[in-house]
Amino acid sequence: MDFFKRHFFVSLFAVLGLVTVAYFGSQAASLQVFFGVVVPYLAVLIFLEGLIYRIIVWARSPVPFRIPTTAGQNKSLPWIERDLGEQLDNPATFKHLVGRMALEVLAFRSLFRNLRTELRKDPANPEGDRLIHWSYKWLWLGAIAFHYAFLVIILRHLRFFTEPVPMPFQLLEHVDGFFQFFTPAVYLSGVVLVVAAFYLMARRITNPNLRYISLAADYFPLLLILGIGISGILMRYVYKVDIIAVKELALGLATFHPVVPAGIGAIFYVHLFLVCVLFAYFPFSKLMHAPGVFLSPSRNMVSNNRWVLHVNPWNYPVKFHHYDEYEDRFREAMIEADIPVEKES
Amino acid sequence: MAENYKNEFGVFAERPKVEKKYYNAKNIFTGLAIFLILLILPLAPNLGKTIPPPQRSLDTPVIQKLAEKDRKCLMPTDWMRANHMQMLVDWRDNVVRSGEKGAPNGRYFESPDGRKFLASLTNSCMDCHSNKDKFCDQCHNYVAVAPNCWGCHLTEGKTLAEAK
Amino acid sequence: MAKVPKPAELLPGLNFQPPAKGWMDVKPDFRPGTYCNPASPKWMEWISYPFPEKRSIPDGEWALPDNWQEIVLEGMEDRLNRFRSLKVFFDICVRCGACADKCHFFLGTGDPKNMPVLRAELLRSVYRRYFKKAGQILGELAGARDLTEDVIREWYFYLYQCTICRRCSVFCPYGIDMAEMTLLGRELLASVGLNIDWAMASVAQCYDKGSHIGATPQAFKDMVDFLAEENERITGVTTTPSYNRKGAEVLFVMPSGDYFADPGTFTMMGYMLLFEYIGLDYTFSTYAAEGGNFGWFISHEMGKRLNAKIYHEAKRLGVKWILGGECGHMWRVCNQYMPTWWGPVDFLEEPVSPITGTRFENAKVHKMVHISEFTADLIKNGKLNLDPQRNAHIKMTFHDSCNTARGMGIFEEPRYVINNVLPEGNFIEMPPNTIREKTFCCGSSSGINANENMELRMQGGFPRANAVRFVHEKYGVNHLGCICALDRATLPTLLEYWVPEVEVTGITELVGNALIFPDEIERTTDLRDRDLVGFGEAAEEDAEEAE
Amino acid sequence: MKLASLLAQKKPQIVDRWIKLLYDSYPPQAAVFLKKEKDKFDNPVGYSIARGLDKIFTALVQEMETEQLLAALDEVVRIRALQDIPPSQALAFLFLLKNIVREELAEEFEKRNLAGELMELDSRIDGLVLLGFDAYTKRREKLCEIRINEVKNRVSGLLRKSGLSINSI
Repeated sequence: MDFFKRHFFVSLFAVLGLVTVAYFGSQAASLQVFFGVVVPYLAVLIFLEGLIYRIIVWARSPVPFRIPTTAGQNKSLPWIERDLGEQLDNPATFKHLVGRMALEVLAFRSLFRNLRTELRKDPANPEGDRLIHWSYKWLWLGAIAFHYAFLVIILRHLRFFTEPVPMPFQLLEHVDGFFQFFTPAVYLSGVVLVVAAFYLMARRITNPNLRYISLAADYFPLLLILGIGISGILMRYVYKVDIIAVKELALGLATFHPVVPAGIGAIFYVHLFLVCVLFAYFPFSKLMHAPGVFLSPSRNMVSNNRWVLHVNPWNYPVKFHHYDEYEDRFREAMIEADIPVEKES
Repeated sequence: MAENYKNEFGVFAERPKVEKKYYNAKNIFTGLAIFLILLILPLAPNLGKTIPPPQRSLDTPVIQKLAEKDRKCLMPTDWMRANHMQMLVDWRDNVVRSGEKGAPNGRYFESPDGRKFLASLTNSCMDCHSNKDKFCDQCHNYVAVAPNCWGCHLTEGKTLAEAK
Repeated sequence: MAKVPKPAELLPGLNFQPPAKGWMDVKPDFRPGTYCNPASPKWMEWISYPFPEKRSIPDGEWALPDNWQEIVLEGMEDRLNRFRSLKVFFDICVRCGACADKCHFFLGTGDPKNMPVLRAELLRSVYRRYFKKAGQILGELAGARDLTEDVIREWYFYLYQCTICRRCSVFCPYGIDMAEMTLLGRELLASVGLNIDWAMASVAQCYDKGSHIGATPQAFKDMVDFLAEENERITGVTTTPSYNRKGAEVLFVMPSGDYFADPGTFTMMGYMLLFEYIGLDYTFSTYAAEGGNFGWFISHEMGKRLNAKIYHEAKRLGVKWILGGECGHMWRVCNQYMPTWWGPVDFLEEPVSPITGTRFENAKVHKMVHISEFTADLIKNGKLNLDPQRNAHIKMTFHDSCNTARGMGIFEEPRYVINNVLPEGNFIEMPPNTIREKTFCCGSSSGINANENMELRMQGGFPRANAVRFVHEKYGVNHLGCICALDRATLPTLLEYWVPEVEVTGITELVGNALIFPDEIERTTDLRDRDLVGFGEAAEEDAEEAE
Repeated sequence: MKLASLLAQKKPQIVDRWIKLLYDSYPPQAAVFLKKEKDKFDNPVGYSIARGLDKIFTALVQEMETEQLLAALDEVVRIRALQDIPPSQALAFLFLLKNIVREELAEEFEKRNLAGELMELDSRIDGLVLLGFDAYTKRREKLCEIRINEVKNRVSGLLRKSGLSINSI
C-alpha cells in the first residue's frame, strides 16, 4: 500500500470504526450513560484542558523579533499615499493590526490572495496562449463556506443547550432554514458544510501534489466532520429521533444534571460520539490552527520596528570583530592609504 | 581569533537564557478568557438548575371521555414524537396539493391496527389534542421550532367549532 | 542488432508530478548543479563555528560528529523555546497547499519537496517524532520520522534551495513563514558543521575584514576612489569621498556588491554623484563597509555578529545618523532585527535630512534611512535638477526585491524615484501578480548565489525571468531595475540565460545619469559609457542630417 | 510539397499530441486521475515547452532559415539543458514527432502516395535532431560561460579599475 492509501484508509477506517462503536455501543441501554454523559463530559474536558495547555505551551516561548509579513507599502514619508488595503496589509498602528487580524480571521484575507499559474488558450490575443498568474478563489470559497457553515451549525445547536432559547439563536435558525423546500425545513448550513467538506476532501485526493503532502492527520478530521455532517443530516431528515428527549439530554449536560432519557435513536449516539471525538481530538491536531492564527508572529505584529523598539527577552551579547582589533591589524596599510586611524602607531 | 568564544552552537554552546514565564501573557490570556466566556455565556443562565422537560398534557374533554383502552393515538407514541411533522405534511400534500384522488386512501388514514381517521390536523388531531398550548406549544417552544401549521389552521376552540 | 533505447524510453521526468513513493522514502538526488558545496573548514575556524571538517558531497563524506542527533535535537528544543514562531508554525499548518505553487523553486524545478509546505514538513516530521506524543506512538502515520543521516542530508539539500523570500508567507492563511523555518533549520545544520561554502566564505571574510568580498581597507578605498575618478571622467564633477571621517553628519553603508561588482559599481557612482550634488556631509567606513549580511543567512547570531559593526562604527565616528544603500536582505535585517539586537540607540539622533529638513519619523528608533526614502524626499522637495532624457535609452521594469518587499514594505519610494528620472512611458510594470508583495525571487538569494549550483539557480529564477521576458517581448523593455545588491549580482546571470536582451541596473545609477550639475562637462554617455540618445555626437549628427 | 500543406492543416492536433506525449511518456509513477489536461501547463516551464514545440513545428513545416530553427529549438532545449541530463535524453522528444505525424496522418498516407515526402520529412526531423545537438551544446556552453562571467562580474569593478574589460580575459 502506498503512502497515500495508507494515510487515507487508516483515517477512513478509523472514522468508520468510531461510527460502529457508537452504533452498537448505544444499543445496550447500560452503555447509553457512557455515550450520552461520560464521553461528552470527557471530550469537553479534554478539549478545554488541551486547548489551554497548548496555548500555554505557545505562550512559554517569546517572540524575539518583530517579523510581520509586509504585504503593502510601509509607513514612511508622510506624502506617500497608502490606501486602506495597504494600511491593513502592512499595519503601522494597533488599530490597523486589529483590522488585519479581523480580515484574516473573519474573511481569510491571505487565502483570498491565492493565485494559480495557468496557460490560457487565447486565440483572440495576438500573442496566442498566455501564461498568467490568475486569481484563484475556489480554495478560499471552499474554506470560507466550510468554516462559516460550521459556525452557524454550532450556534444553531445551542437551541439544545439553552432554555428558553435566546432570540438570536432562534433568528439564526429561521434564516438558516429560510428555504422551506422540505419538512423539516432544510438548513442551508448543513448542506454547505457537507458540500464544502467534500470539495476540500476531493481536492486533497485528486490534486497529485496535495495528495502527496497529505497525511492521515489531514484526512481524519475531514472525514470525521463529514461523518458528523452526514449523521446529523440523516438524523434530521431520515432516521428521526425524539428531539424532546435529545434536548433533555443536552440540557442535562449543560446544567450539570445529566439525564439519559430512554428511546433516543442510535444515530443520535453516533452523531454525538463523532462530535465528542472531534472535540477531544482538536487540541492535538492541526485544528489548532484556529487559535494558532492569532499567535502567528508574521500576522499579529504591528509593522513599526523602525520607530517602536521591540525587545527580545533573551537578547545576549555576541562576539564581533571590534574596531580596535581591526585597526591593529590594518593600521599600517590604513595610514599609508590616508585613512584616519585612532592610534598613529 | 576567538578561541574562547562560546556561541549558540553545539556541545560547547552556552545557551541563551530564556526566562521561564508566559510571554505576551496579557494578550493571550485575555483572548483565552474571551473565548471561554463566549463559550459559557449562552449556558450560564441555566447552570446548576434542573430544567424539567415539558409535560404534555392529555387532559382534554375528548380524551377524558374515552375508555382507558381506547386512549391511544393513531400511531405509537414514540413514532409520533419523531415523525408527526412528516405525517402532517404528507397529509397536507395529499389533500391540498395532489387532491383527494392522489392519496391512496383518499382523505382517510389507516393506522397499523386498522382504525381509520380523517387525515386532518384540525378535525382529527386537534379533536383529541384540543389543548394546543399545553400539548403542541410546550414542546415546540422547548426545542425552538416554529411550525407553520398555525398559519392556516385556526387554533381557538370556539372558532374551531364554528369552522366545522 | 544492438539494443538501442527507443526515444520515448529516454524521456526523463518533466511532468511536474510527484513520485509514487511517499515523500519520506524519496531521497534527495545530489546531481551536480543542484546543490551548494559544503563550507571549507578554514572559514568555519575563522568565525569559530563547530566541527570544521573537509566535506565532500559527491563522495558522501559528511563528517557528522558522533552525537550529531543529540546536538540537532537539543538545538531544536532550544529554538522551540526561543522562537514562538517555530512552535506555532510547526503546529498549525493544515497542509492546504496554498503555498505550493507560489514558490519559485517549485515552479522552476517541479520537485515536490520544494513546495514550502513539504519543505517545512521535512523539519516538522522530526519535530513530531521527538517532541509530540502522537508522533512517538504512531510514527509515520502521524507524519513523524526518525532523524537519520538521510534526513539531515535532505535538510541540507532543500534548506539551501529556499531563498528565504517569504512569498509563501504572503499566501499562507496563517502567515506561516518558510523563511523563518529555513533560517532556524540552517542553524541546526550549522550546529553539526553543515554549512555551504559560498555563504560561509562571505561571512568569514566579512567578519574578518569588513566586507563579504574580503576587501582590505586600502583596497576598499582604492576602489571607491577609482569610481570617483570614473565619475569625474564622465561628468566632469569631482566627487570627493571620505573614509572613517569623524564628525561627519551621516555614515553611509552600502552592500559590498556596490563597489566591487558591475553593475553595482554604477549604482555606487550614482550614490556619490547624488551626495556631491546635494553637498551631503557623509563618510564611508572601511570597517563597516558591508551592509549586506550573509551571516543572517546562516543564523540569527551570526547575523548579529556581522551587523554589530554598523552601530559600533557610527558611535565611534560620532555621526548623527546612518544612511543605507540599495540592498535587499541588508534592509530586511535592518528593519526586522537591528533595533531589537542593539536596544535603544541613544548615541545617534533622529534622522533629519539636512537638505530638506524632513524628519524621518519612521526611523526615529532605528536611526537609519533607506536611500530610496532619502532620494524620494529630495525629489519631492524639488532639490534635484533632473533630466530624464538622459535615461531615454533605458526602458525599464522594476523588480521588487523579496526582502525589501515582504520584509519591509518599500514599494512606492523606488517607483517614485524611477518615474522622476525616466522619460514618461519608459517605465513599465511586469504583470501585477509577479510584482510588489507577490514578487518572484531572483532564485539565488540567501547565500546560494554560488557557482556550482548554477542549474538550480537558473531553474529557480525562471518564473522571474519569464515575467521579464513577457515585458521585454511585449513592450521592448531592456532594463530591469532593482534596489538589491544580490539582485544586481545574480539577475544579470539569470537574464543572460533566459532573456539576454535585458540588463540589470540599480535605481541610484539612473539618478546619477539624470542629475544636472551646474559645473558638469557635456554629457554624451551614461555612467556605463553608453551613448545617450539625443545627446553629444549622435545628436549633432541628427541635427546635421536634418539640415 | 503536398505533405507540408497537410501538416500545416493538422498542426494544432499534431503539436497538442506532441506536447501531451512529452508529458505522458514519463514513468507512470503518478497515476493522475481526474486531472485536467490544461493543468499540466500550469507552470512556467510547461508553458515554455509548449510554446517551444509549437515554434519548432512551425519552423519545420515552413521553409525557415537554420537560424530561426535553432532559435525555436533553443526554447525547449534551454530548459532541458538545465536538468543535467545527457543530450540523448534531452533531445529524445524530437524523434517522437515521426510517430505522431504517421499516426495523425495515417489515412492520408493510405489515400495518397506520400512515401517520398514522408521520407523527406523524416530526414528533416533527423536534421532537426542534429541541430538540436548544436542547440544543446550551446546551452551547456552558455551555462559554463555564465558561470565564468559571474565570477568575473564579482570582481568586475576591480578589472575595470585595472583597465581590463570583462571580455578581454
